[in-house]
Amino acid sequence: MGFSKLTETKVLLKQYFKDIISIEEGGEQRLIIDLQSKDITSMINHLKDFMDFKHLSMISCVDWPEENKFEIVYILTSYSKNIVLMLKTKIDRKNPKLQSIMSLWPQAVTYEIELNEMFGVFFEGNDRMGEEFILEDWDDIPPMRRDFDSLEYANKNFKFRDERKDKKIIREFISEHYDEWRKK
Amino acid sequence: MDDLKRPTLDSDFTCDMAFNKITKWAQKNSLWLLAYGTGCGAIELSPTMTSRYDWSRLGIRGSATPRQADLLLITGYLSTKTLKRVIRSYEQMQDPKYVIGFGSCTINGGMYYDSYNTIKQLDLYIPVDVYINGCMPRPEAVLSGLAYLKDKIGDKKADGWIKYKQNFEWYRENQKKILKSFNGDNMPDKYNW
Amino acid sequence: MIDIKGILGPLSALKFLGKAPHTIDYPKETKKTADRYRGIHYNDVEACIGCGSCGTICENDAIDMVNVGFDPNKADTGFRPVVDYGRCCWCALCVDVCPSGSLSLTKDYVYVDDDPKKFLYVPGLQELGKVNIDSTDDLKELAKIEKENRPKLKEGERSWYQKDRTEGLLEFNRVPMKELPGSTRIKSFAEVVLGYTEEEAFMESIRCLGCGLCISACPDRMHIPDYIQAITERDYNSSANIIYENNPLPEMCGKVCTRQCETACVYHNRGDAVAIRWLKRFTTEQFDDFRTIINAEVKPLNGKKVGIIGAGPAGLTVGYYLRLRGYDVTIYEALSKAGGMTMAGIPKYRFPLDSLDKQISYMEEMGVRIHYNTRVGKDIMFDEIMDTYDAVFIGIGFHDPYDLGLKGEKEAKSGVISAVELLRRVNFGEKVDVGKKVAVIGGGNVAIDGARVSKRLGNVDVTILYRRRVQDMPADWEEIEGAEDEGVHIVPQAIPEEIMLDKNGKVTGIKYVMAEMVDDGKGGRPRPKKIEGSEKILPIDTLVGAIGQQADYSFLPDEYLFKTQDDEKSGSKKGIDTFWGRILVHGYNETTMKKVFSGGDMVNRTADAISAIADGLNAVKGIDLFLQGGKETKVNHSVTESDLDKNKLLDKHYKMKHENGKLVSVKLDLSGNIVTESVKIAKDPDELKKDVEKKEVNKSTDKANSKDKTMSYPTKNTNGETKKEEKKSKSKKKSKKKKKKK
Amino acid sequence: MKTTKLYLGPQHPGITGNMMIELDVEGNKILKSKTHVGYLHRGFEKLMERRTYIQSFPIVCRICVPEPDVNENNYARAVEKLSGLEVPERAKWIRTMVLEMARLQSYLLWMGGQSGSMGLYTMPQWTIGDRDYLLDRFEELTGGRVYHLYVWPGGVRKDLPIGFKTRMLDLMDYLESRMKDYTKLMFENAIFKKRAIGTGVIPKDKALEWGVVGPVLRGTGIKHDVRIDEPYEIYDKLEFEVPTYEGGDIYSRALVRKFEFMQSISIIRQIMDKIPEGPIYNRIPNPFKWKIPKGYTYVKLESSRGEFGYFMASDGSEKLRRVNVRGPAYVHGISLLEKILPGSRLGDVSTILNSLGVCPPEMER
Repeated sequence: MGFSKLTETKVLLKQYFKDIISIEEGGEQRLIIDLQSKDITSMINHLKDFMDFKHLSMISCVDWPEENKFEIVYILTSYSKNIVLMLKTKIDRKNPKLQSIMSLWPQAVTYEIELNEMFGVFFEGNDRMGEEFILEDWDDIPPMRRDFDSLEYANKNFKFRDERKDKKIIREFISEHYDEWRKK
Repeated sequence: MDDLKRPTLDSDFTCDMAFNKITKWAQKNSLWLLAYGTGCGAIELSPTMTSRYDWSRLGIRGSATPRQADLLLITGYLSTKTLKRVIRSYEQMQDPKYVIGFGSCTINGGMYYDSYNTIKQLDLYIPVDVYINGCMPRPEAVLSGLAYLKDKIGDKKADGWIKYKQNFEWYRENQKKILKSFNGDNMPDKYNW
Repeated sequence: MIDIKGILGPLSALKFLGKAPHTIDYPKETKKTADRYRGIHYNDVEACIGCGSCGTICENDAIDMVNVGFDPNKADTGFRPVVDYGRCCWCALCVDVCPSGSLSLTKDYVYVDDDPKKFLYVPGLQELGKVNIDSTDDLKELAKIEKENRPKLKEGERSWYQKDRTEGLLEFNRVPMKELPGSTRIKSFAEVVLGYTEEEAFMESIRCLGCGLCISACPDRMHIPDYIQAITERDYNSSANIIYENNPLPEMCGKVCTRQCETACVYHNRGDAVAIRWLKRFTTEQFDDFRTIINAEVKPLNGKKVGIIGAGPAGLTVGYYLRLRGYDVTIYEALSKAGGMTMAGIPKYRFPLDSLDKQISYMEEMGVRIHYNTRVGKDIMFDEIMDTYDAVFIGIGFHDPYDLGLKGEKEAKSGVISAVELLRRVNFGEKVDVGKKVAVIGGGNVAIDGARVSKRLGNVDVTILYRRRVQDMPADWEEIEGAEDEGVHIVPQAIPEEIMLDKNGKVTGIKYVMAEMVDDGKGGRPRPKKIEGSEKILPIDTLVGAIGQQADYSFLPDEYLFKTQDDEKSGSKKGIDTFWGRILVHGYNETTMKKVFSGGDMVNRTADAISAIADGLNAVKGIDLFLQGGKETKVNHSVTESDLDKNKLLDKHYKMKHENGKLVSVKLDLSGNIVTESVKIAKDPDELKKDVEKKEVNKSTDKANSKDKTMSYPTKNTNGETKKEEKKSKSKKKSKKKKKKK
Repeated sequence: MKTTKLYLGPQHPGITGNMMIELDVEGNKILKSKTHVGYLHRGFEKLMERRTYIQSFPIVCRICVPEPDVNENNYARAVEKLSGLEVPERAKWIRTMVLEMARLQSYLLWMGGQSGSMGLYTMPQWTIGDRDYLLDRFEELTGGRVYHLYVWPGGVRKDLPIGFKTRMLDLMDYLESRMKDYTKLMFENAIFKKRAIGTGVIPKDKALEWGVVGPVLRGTGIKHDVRIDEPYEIYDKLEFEVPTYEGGDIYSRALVRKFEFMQSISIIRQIMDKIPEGPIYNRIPNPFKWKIPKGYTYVKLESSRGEFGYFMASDGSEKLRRVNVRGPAYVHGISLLEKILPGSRLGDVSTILNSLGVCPPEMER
């Protein structure tokens, strides 16, 4: 049988990139790779040109405010190998900057604009950074960040019907109503 | 909402009763609606307009431009970005004009109540004549909403457009709270019908 | 090239020209929706228990819980869901998590209106759009909707609902508890219940919905959802700490609590309640010693001393929590071990000794002083206690069994024993010989315990004689089943008549007569009626009586007892007032006598351990307020007044009093004086007596009289005592069992 | 000739939804195009971060209005993958059937839109009317017409109703017979052919790089289908073919869809034939407290418009850390449209939009 394509890719990548933080299998046909942010462009270039990862499925971002990091995730697919790669890299949340990959895939532009708008991640080399994409006249912090509270914003900006102001949560009602002698 | 002036419909019509009746009859039986699917409800409009439910038998048909339309269907949630276009379209429509709000989202925010980008109460921004229950309303419910509106027009109670006219400042103020770049250039402070 | 086929092909559409259209007539004929179409909500407001699960699951915040005029009780908060159709998305998750199964969706879907306010409505109580709701105040008005005027669900209208327990998101089945098999367990006093493993406890704890209905039913208001949540998070340390917040005997409660909480659990109606008791037991079993994990702060001694009579659950609770608050606490216990009835009255296969020792030793470690083998009235006088301590708590419990009142009982020299005594002797390691055949009279938990203990005393044949049916037994269904597993015979509808004796006065048998159940004619529960000529004789060696207990007040000197007549005459005499064997308390469990507090079985009606702990906690707060108020001469409630809702306090400040031969309730002021005229006429004694009979107070009049020699109760001579067995609330499980039996 | 700026939408009959295309035109010829989105943005991904796993399930289907089941399925599979929740066998079969039904109704809707955009107005009357019969089956099975809320983590919500199989097979027969009429009216129609062949061409060598997926990709002659590449649910137990047509224009895409329509009918017949008995869902432990271990996953499936992916990150709590939805329209409607519209005629814009399967709600979520 020999190696499966997944193991083969894993070994190849490990050989080629010494700086990979971790590489693990995330189920069938999935590889999850942690990288340092400086390696991400060269890694993607290599994957596209030499390892046949021709299809860019998605660029996404996960916010980890407790670590003060943004985690940018690139999802690449190789149709010939039948493998989906999840390349992850963590960048500083205060000054989130990354190299753009718009020269490799035209659709990367859109993903990058969206991440810029929704998280405030800046992609160097993308000339459409800062463009209004989905939102219009946005005046708060980028909305997909974890520290942006959507409900609070809605309460501040929009009006709800005022017929149902005295909503009660049963658990709280019971504590109030039945726990009287333990009130401090 | 209570501080709004209640319009009197008859005062707008100086013609005699017979003419009045004829116009009402004509208006309610030829509702042209603006082809503007603003939310998910648009998906139930295609069954409603095609062979199975067939709303043309009620005298309803689509029209491409707001200038020819009588009826604006707000088919669900409105994002703030769309709201601006909806107000623009609504103000371009000719009198008399009617608005139907589809489903929960137009009443109290619906399932997007905690979203940062959708409005919660439609009637703060444009007057709504009829609300239809559902998420989304079935074609049958849509038809019953249209039938209700027709009755309302016949009874001269569909007066949202007059209300808008008479309480224009109130509506404008509400709209400006949401739409930050609502300036004099693209949105005149006077009603421009 | 011209595409002839492509040009002519569309003309084939002409063949449909004459065909009937797909169009459906509207509104002449409403198209039927599918059988499971998710339409407008309907709520069976009678079956709804107001747990709020629907509101919690609703991702759109569409459901509010509002009191729409239903009275709250233990298993029902009185709240009902109000659905906002300006939010709903008809996902029916609320239906899938409805534990009572009352919520459903119907096939209705059309609702059109021009007033957006009308899209807020109470399903099951009003029709959509019929009532205009401007605020929640309007909802209260809905209470006026009579039952007949509420919207009815038509046949076949209900579309999306939980058909049975297998549907929906809730797990109605409890993780089964492993037990020793019946044949093994009668051989020893080893603990019958084996306890949950960690995984089982997790699976059971995660069933909890966290609504908190159980809190409303727990006399002690334990923070049940919180400690269950801690188990779910596998944080047993904080779980134990939460339990210790208001229960110093958690392991005891985890093993033998009457768990009224479980009858209030949302799962109880349609499935198995969350095993709250077993989960508490699981938490306490995780630690060999509580000292290392409980983070309670023990305040330094503040110089005040409190004396406690009786080291039962109530006394120990008072001792523990007062010690935490910095009081010097001394407990006097007549027996050689602490724990009161939980020590002496609970068989050790249910509650092993080391569990108790673990808890008591922790308390003693905290600084609670316990004097064992010190009977107040004999080893130390009550006067002395009153003089020594700044406050006194009486928690002596019911240890004195009722006599059976059968012919031959007095003459019997051996072979008649009360269940309480039997249990006490067995628990204290004495050897008891019950012979080979034992009959137990009674149907409560004490009777069952007596029977099961007798069974373990060797190769004994045990029979329980009970005057009503099995499903009428006040004992826990689990206990009854356990007894049956162990081979105890239960003879229902058997009224004992006479104890047969030999010439030495030894019991040889018992004569009983079978009974049939007759309607009492008042809609109450059926009464047993003797069937003439059905007498039977059961040969026995020992007769165990378990028809109830009472308190022994002989330690109280006469002047400390409240005498109404004297009081009225002199207008000065004050003392501890009792009523039908129970000490009357009000507010923070203070008695009518200054600085004396009381709690436990001889105060509350439920008479179980958890109520005793609740009494204790209440008294702790009362004693604390009283002593910190600083004036010993009069009970200072001024602190309480600001602390507690005044009305609520006043409500409790009624006491019963005899006036011209009638019972009246009298309002007391904050220091316990009668301040107003009699405000509310209570039922007269005859009626009360009937009430009591209705509740099947098994009384034995002549014996009660004999007890009265030592106690001067003004009115007690004709009326007996409520049985201890009544404490066990009859669970609905039993009615299920009844069906099974049939 | 003068260059004119033309805004197509958001309110326009030729637009597939609430979106806007900014066009630079010179006469009838398009020079430049730019897509503007955001008119339907609700912030789903943010909303799902605020909800527990089971609470998110009712809102995912709203992401793509014409084909909600795809989202439900993806979400359920992603949650199952992260949590390790097992799905009973029967549920997998039912899920596959639901996906194929969704594909059928989506294609019927597409046929109406595609031919309607060319002025063939009989087709929408037929196909959307016939689609309603599918929606009836959906309603019977799931309790909802458009938003089905049927596939949830652990399986599906309710079992097949009694007599469902017969009615479903009858409907399949009916749809198959209707395909002959559709073919005559649309696929072989001279007007349709004239306008579709050679319009909106995507070059084969660029297709993969531009991120083209689904029927559009197969319309350029490249054979990729998630159902074969990475079989999910029970697709490895079914027999079906994946068609490809060279050409890369609207007509080859249409033919791909027509072929797949027939394949879906055959798949549903196979499922109805072989579906095993058994339980339909494994209950999640507690809807309020269910926690999912930390992890990342990317699940995808083949929707009627191509690869539909969900990227999901959980942080070990009751709520999602992050979910990102990759709809095929995101690429098709924005970057691809900007590539292929220049050079085409103004009248073909809505035709091309329809043929790419652009669906605004999933672009902006």
